[in-house]
Amino acid sequence: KIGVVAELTGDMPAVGASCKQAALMAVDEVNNAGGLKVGGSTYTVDLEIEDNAAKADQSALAAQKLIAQDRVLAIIGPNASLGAVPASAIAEGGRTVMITPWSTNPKTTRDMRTGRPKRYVFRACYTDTFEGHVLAMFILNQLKLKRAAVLYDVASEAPTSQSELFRRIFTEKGGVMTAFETYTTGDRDFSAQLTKIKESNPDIIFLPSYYNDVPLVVTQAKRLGVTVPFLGSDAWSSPELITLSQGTVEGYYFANHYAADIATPAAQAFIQAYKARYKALPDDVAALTYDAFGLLFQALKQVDKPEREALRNALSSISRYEGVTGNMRFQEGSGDPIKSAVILQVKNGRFVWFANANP
Amino acid sequence: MTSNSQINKSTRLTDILLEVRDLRVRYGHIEAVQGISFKILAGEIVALVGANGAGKSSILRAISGILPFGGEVLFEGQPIQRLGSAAIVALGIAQVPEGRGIFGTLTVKENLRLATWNRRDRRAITANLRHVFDLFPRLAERQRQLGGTLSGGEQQMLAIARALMTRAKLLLLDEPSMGLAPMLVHEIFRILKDINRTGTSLLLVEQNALMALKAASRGYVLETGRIVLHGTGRELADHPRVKEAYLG
Amino acid sequence: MKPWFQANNVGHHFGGLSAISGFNLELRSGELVGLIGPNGAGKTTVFNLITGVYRAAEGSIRFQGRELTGLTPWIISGLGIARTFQNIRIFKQLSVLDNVRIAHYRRTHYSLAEALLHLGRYRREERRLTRAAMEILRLLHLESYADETADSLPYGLQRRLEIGRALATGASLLLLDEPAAGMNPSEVGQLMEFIGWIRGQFNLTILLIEHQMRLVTGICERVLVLDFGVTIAEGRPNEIQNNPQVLEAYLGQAEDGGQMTDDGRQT
Amino acid sequence: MNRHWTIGLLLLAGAALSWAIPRYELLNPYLQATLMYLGINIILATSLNLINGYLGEFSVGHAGFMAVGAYASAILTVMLLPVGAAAWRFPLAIMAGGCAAALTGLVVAIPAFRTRGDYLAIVTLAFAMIVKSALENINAVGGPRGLLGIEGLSTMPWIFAWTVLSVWVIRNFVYSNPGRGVLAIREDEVAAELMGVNTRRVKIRAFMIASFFAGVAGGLFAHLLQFISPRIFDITKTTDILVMVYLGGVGSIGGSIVGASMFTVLQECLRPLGVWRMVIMPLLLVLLMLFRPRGIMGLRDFPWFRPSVECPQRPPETHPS
Amino acid sequence: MAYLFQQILNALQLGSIYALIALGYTMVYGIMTMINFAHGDIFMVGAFLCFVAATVLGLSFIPALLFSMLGCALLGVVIERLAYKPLREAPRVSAVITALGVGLMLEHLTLVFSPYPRHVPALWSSASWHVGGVTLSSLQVLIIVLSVLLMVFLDWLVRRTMLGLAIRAISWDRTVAAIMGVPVDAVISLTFAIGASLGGAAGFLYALAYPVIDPYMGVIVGWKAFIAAVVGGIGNIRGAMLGGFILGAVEILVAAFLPSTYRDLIAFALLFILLICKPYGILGQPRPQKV
Ligand SMILES: Nc1ncnc2c1ncn2[C@@H]1O[C@H](COP(=O)(O)OP(=O)(O)OP(=O)(O)O)[C@@H](O)[C@H]1O
Ligand SMILES: Nc1ncnc2c1ncn2[C@@H]1O[C@H](COP(=O)(O)OP(=O)(O)OP(=O)(O)O)[C@@H](O)[C@H]1O
Ligand SMILES: [Mg+2]
Ligand SMILES: [Mg+2]
Repeated sequence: KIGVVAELTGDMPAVGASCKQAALMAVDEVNNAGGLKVGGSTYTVDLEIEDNAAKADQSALAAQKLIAQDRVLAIIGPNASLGAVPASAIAEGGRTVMITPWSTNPKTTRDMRTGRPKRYVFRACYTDTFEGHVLAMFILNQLKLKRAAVLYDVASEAPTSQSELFRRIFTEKGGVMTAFETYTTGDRDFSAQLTKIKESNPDIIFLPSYYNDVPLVVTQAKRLGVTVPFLGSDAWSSPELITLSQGTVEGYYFANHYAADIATPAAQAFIQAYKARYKALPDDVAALTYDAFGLLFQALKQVDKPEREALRNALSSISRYEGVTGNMRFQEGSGDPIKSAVILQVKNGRFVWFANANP
Repeated sequence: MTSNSQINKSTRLTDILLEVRDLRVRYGHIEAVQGISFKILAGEIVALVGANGAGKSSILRAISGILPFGGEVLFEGQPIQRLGSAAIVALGIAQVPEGRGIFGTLTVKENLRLATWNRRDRRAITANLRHVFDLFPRLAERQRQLGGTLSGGEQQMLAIARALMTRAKLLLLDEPSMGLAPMLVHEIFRILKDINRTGTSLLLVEQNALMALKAASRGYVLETGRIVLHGTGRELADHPRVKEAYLG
Repeated sequence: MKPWFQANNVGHHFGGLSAISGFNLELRSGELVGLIGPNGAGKTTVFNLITGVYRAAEGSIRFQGRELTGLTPWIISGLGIARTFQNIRIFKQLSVLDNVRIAHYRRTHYSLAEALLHLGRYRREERRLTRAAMEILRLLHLESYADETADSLPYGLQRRLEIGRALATGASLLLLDEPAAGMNPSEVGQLMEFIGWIRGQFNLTILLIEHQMRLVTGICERVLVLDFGVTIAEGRPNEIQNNPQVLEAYLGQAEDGGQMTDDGRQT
Repeated sequence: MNRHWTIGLLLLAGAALSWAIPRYELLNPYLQATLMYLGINIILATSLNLINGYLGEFSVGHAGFMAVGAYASAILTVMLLPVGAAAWRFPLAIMAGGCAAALTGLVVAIPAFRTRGDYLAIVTLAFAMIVKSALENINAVGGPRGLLGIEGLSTMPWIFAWTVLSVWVIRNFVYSNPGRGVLAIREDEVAAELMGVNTRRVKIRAFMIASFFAGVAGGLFAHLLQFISPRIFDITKTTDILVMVYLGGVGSIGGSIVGASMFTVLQECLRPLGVWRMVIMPLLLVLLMLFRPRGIMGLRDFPWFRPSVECPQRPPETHPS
Repeated sequence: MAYLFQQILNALQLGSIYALIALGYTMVYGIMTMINFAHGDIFMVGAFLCFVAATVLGLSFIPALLFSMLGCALLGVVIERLAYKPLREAPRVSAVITALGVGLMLEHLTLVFSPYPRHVPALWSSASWHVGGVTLSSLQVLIIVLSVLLMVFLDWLVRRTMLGLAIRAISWDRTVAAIMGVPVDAVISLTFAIGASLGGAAGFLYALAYPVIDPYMGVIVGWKAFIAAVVGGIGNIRGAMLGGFILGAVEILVAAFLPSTYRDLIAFALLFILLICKPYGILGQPRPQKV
């Protein structure tokens, strides 16, 4: 029995919906294939999905419920760090494995009081710091641009971390920050900031925003006569971006966990199956959720009995997992995976591999 | 009194303008009006007197359609208990509510204009307005003042004027003399009689029993939701029971 | 010796409208004085000025040697001036008892901390307070309603409660604004007795506004007549009643002391 | 007196249970956690009821005060009073959180009570937005990423104790003379002032008391969740508290307890409904309002809630008037 | 200079949308003295109706606008009849809380049907002109002009017509208004319809200007518009407009000339101070009350 905590309601319902869909798919695949073999006997996987309303206390309660009441073997989720951080404390306390698909906050997997990594908390994605670094280097080294502006959501953790790190690396390595502007979750008018950015005359604009804000920013920028390209983070990587933005993001780059066009067979299969089932392309949350389950299933195959402690040990000792979002294993004694990033470009309304980026 | 009845005779005294049959009003489980019947003839002034809480205001509110009630109310022979208050006003029943009910944020003129909601006859409205200002020169001076800042007497005049603007055939007056200086009370009663003389019937509710009864052609005495006495104004004014209760 | 209460040349206006001007009033302790005048003459405004609801634009008001202008209503109330309102303003959804207890507000001697933690004087004071409030209710024959919410009382009793509440502030000067409004003549008779009784019982000086002349002539020792914010006459009730100016401005010609003018004959 | 014993016994039993439940795992940790959040919600609802129910204003800034208390106490335990200090550390931190919130309450109340009704609503709303935005900009407390590494000091006995204390103190306030001043202001501010109530001071006091307990609740919350971030205290948090207050009933402490309990329990019980949970909850609220506009126990309280000295000592026979 | 002009233009666009939503709050407040917390969500429904009109029904600009406005008007009336009317005699806050509940329901019902954000296709050609460094798009002009027209119309309606008189009378005393022959229920419903249709129009224009919509889009914007209404003096039509433009200006100009990280902090602090200096809003007045 596996629990999922997702943001089904609250201010990021799309994340929750994708997570839920991918979870259902992952579990159905295993069950339809006859179940999961663990230590000789076969189990069918039960899924318990809880909503956390994108709230911190609700996440903690939901995780607590799954651990104590439903007695799940492991928890997948929550996705946003706001919920993942408190839930991780609960999982750690309840000695239950938790894999967050999407929380890039370094603190999710780290116990801030002892400074040591949490034992039971894993993630399927890389961290904010990694991404900020990769993107700063990409602009300087590959695009060879020197003047960058940043626009991000101050009320969100990941974009804030990414932007700050981006600024640090970028200026350290000789770039010029022309503007460093912010908005708040829920804002839809960015005209003031964009006008200001335009005045500062950058070569490129770093926009680590969630994909539903991106089209708004880009459209308004175009209306205001901004012509320089935008550079995005992994939060861009939903096919929805293409439909929502109606061609306005054509030619722009962003970092991602994987590239569909050069993807591994595993990834191709996932994309096909997801498309067949939900009539839509999977976004990063879906892919990462699927991988979180993949990691879990792979670890489960290695244990004798479906027990929490054994599962935890098996997970941390996975030597290589070939997932949708790339190959990964966990760092020594930590729940953070070692995985690489890719840079994608939007071309003809599709995401196309552009470059590999390693830490 | 005599002059009143003479006028009434000339305007078909026998026509029943309003007939109330077995009216009942309840608030929660208290029955404030317990089955009351009375009638008003065209051109009459009828007084309804009774102590505090006897149910006088409740009767008027019921007739105006702002309180649900049991029983029947016929206006010019037509049952009106199913009509909404707007329709009742359109038929020609206007009320001067207890406490005057002046719209504080509207000017005097706007207060008057609002009362013509149901009327489309522009020209008649203008004439009506002029007539009302003739009756109450004080209001003419204060057309632009906000209703809320008028003094009590002025507000009472405005309330009556406003009711007249609906071009009512029947005016329900709820304690028009309350809180007014003696001189103004006389003034108001004089104006009411003037209004009556032009053919409007009045149903007058008053604490000030003797004054009301003397102005009225007929009267009813109400005690805790029931009619206990009725007769001509003069009869009632001299009735020992009334004297005892209202002269102290 | 300074007068007990003195209003000196008080004036106030709303916008351009002069509601009160050059108003003078002296009260001796224990007096019962009436304030009459046409609607809009400024009577209620006088009350509002005395109690600090409005701040007088001109003049001074002194009570027991203390200047009142500029003080807030709650301080003035604490000095011993209480009032009732032209439209009843009791605390409708509170119990009758609480209405009276609130009026003891300034005379409760425990601190906020004592109240929050139920320490020290709280219990003793609270008992004393409740007893005092019940005593007032008993005197006004309201004690059987103590637990009811105030708005469930009949109108007449609400008026009485309002007076009771004013008494509970421990006032020595009581201002009554049209206490007989909406009462029929027999009730007015009872009210007159009642006012006389509380005056003796609580040692009060009373200033009252009223339109019902029967009450004014029946109990007031002195009457002040206002018109358009100016005092037009002052004197004993019977003097006032025959004052031509008052007749013209206020009473009307055919005045008989009561209000039961026979209108039928006039038309 | 009899009543006193019953209440005392109940409290004692509650205290014993709050100690025994986590000790012997009488309930699973999920139910324990739910109970603890319930306690915090009760404090929040009762304290907001003081302003919105008893004082008759409409404050929508409660989450802001909660945030102030949460951050203040968390900063104390995380940064200023590091691990290892004595047992009084936690109550001290919570008190400090409450005081910080109360002081903020004072700063807001002094200018805010120049306005009334819906204007006060906006002033408090603006205040809540300012708090959130300010916290997002202070990197020392984690900015938007929130403050981590808070110890889980909010244990069941502590939360029980604080809940009882808060409810008791607010109840004492309401049934004291200053509290009656608050009620009088709700009913008729002008008349209250003329009865000698210093309306300004009374309002500010009530507001400070309410913010104090919001701060206490915030402190407990921070040490229960072990993580706080500005987003936790956004407008939806206030909305939740408002719902608890009005569900239970304005002007009723018992009502707030009932409302907070119903809200917390319903929110957990309706989990199987998934997204529909969030449709059903407001629907229930709307239906309740339609049938009981003042909430479940609006303006009434359990009789055993009133202090005994507060009840009138009736003369043996009542005589008619 | 061009920079300042550009920012002022930005402020006008944002402000006119705030103003349009603020009007809806103020209309309802003006007649019922009730904060209609569901209004932000009616605005959201307006945006979704725009989406439906443009994609499912394939309507063009004018019909789509009417569709949004009428749909919202209908929704407003239904909500009023079902949820607020039974509470006429209840304490004022009950209706306010009910409104809060209705708003939450609208959000989550929409969420059930559309958890993902939607893109609204362009119904209006997005030509833009460059005048001396200032970029002016036709959409901007459309939004500002249409909003101002609606506002002027509404102002006229409330100030000069019988309907406006009735609205003001009902807000003072419903019962007496009924006695004067005003069909109170009908006027209240009509007011809700007008307020909601303005919300619908705002949602429509918003969806064109910011073409990604989701079920929670009304929450923040709604609260902000409500603030705007109060800052202007709630219940006052002109106040709502003024408040909307002030809020738009404050938000844009603070971000334009100060670090945008502090935008909310400074913007709300300014409004806080403004309200404290003008406790009844800029154009608002306390109800005259006689003691
Ligand atoms: N809204 C109400 N709710 C409950 N009871 C009411 C309500 N209005 C009136 N009553 C009760 O109904 C009875 C009759 O009231 P009504 O106002 O009709 O009396 P009235 O004769 O007009 O008295 P008054 O001389 O005071 O105006 C009274 O006992 C009163 O308490
Ligand atoms: N708050 C106010 N704003 C404007 N004008 C006012 C205000 N209060 C009173 N007035 C005006 O001041 C004058 C005096 O009013 P006041 O209430 O003192 O009269 P009053 O003598 O008590 O009359 P009544 O016998 O009708 O109660 C009136 O013309 C009134 O319209
Ligand atoms: Mg009456
Ligand atoms: Mg007066």
